[in-house]
Amino acid sequence: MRITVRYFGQIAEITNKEKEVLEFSGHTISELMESLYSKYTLLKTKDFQVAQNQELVALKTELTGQEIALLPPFAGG
Amino acid sequence: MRITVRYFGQIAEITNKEKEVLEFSGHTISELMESLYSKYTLLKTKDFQVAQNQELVALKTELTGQEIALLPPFAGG
Amino acid sequence: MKDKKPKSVFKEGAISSEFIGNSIYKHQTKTSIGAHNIFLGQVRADVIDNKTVSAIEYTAYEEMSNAKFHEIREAAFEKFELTCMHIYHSLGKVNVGEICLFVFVSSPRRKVVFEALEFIVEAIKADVPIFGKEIFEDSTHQWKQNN
Amino acid sequence: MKDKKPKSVFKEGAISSEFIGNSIYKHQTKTSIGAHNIFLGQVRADVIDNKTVSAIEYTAYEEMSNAKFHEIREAAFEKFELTCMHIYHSLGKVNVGEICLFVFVSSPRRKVVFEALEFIVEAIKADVPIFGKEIFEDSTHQWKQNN
Repeated sequence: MRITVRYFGQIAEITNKEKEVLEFSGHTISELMESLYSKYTLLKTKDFQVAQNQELVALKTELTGQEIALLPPFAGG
Repeated sequence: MRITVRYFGQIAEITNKEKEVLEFSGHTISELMESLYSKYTLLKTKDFQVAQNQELVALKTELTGQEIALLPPFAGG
Repeated sequence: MKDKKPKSVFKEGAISSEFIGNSIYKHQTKTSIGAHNIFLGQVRADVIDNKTVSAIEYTAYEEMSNAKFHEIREAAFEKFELTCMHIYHSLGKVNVGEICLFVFVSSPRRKVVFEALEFIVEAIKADVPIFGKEIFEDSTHQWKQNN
Repeated sequence: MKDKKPKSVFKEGAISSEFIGNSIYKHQTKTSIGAHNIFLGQVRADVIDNKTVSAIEYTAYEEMSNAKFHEIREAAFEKFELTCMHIYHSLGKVNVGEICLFVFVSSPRRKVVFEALEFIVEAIKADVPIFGKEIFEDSTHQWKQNN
């Protein structure tokens, strides 16, 4: 499956990019995260939530989305 | 006792003045009101509070003040 | 930073949007502030018995009002951690759509401004001897009453 | 009178006091309004480990943020009897003392604007994916986090 992964704020500082397109064969958000943790080891030290197609999802959620985003703590206002 | 009585809003419409100085021998706010009711009969039909020296007082309060004000319902804002 | 001294609350006529904008601008030098909350009272074109309000003419027992505004300020500074607070109320004629009350509170953090603003506005409505004559388009009038 | 359609919430850079004043001015033709309530978020010169914040640089997951702002608007119109509602948030650099968030609600009566404004501001803080990089005077930075 082709997935666009987007990084924001301090997460983008760690990945050193704001976006990438991955070819991924896993089935859950959790599996995708494991793959990203091994690619970006510092990611494990950071607090973030995951959105799939612009909705926050739990780690056990099935991976269906074209767009996954790693969202650090919100700071609006 | 020399008392300044002040009228506001719809009360001033009834008394047709905003202020008057009265020579008064009674001892309570209530007695003063009776005197004003007989002078301005329509006053009885209106809702108002009484302030003595800029503080709201009850009718039974002793008359001590130089300035009595008849205050119709507040409408600030 | 706290400007607690009493000031003139009453302004003749409506409070302009420029005045409000300028008041906001003046707070940009106060860099400990994180949150402002502003209440504006605007004169409504209420329809009563088929007659439409065109303006409210405000009068006040000014000496007592200023004393009450001062008490409200002191109580609000006592209860809430505010950096500053400003209150302006119109006297005289304010047309429909124009602003007659401007209350402005500022604090380092947001929670406090919500509570403080509501406290102040409710106290003004309840405790300050201001009177409002609602003038209809046909020049008749009735007296406004807060609820 | 209700303007419920989604609009652009994000503005590049700080929100000026003139813009806010002008927005207030535009509401003076809406004569069913009796009460406005405005929240302004201002960038604080916080001191952290002896370093002073000089600006916040805002970024956002814009597509998701706009969807969330829309949900918040719909929920607020559903819950509260509002005549109108406007939300503006900065993107990019906002210096200390400048305004980064402007929320403006209006209603015929006052009680509803207090509740509605707090509801909207808390929802923005909690639910909208906006990120803030606090830049210190020495050009180092840290990431802001809402509480």
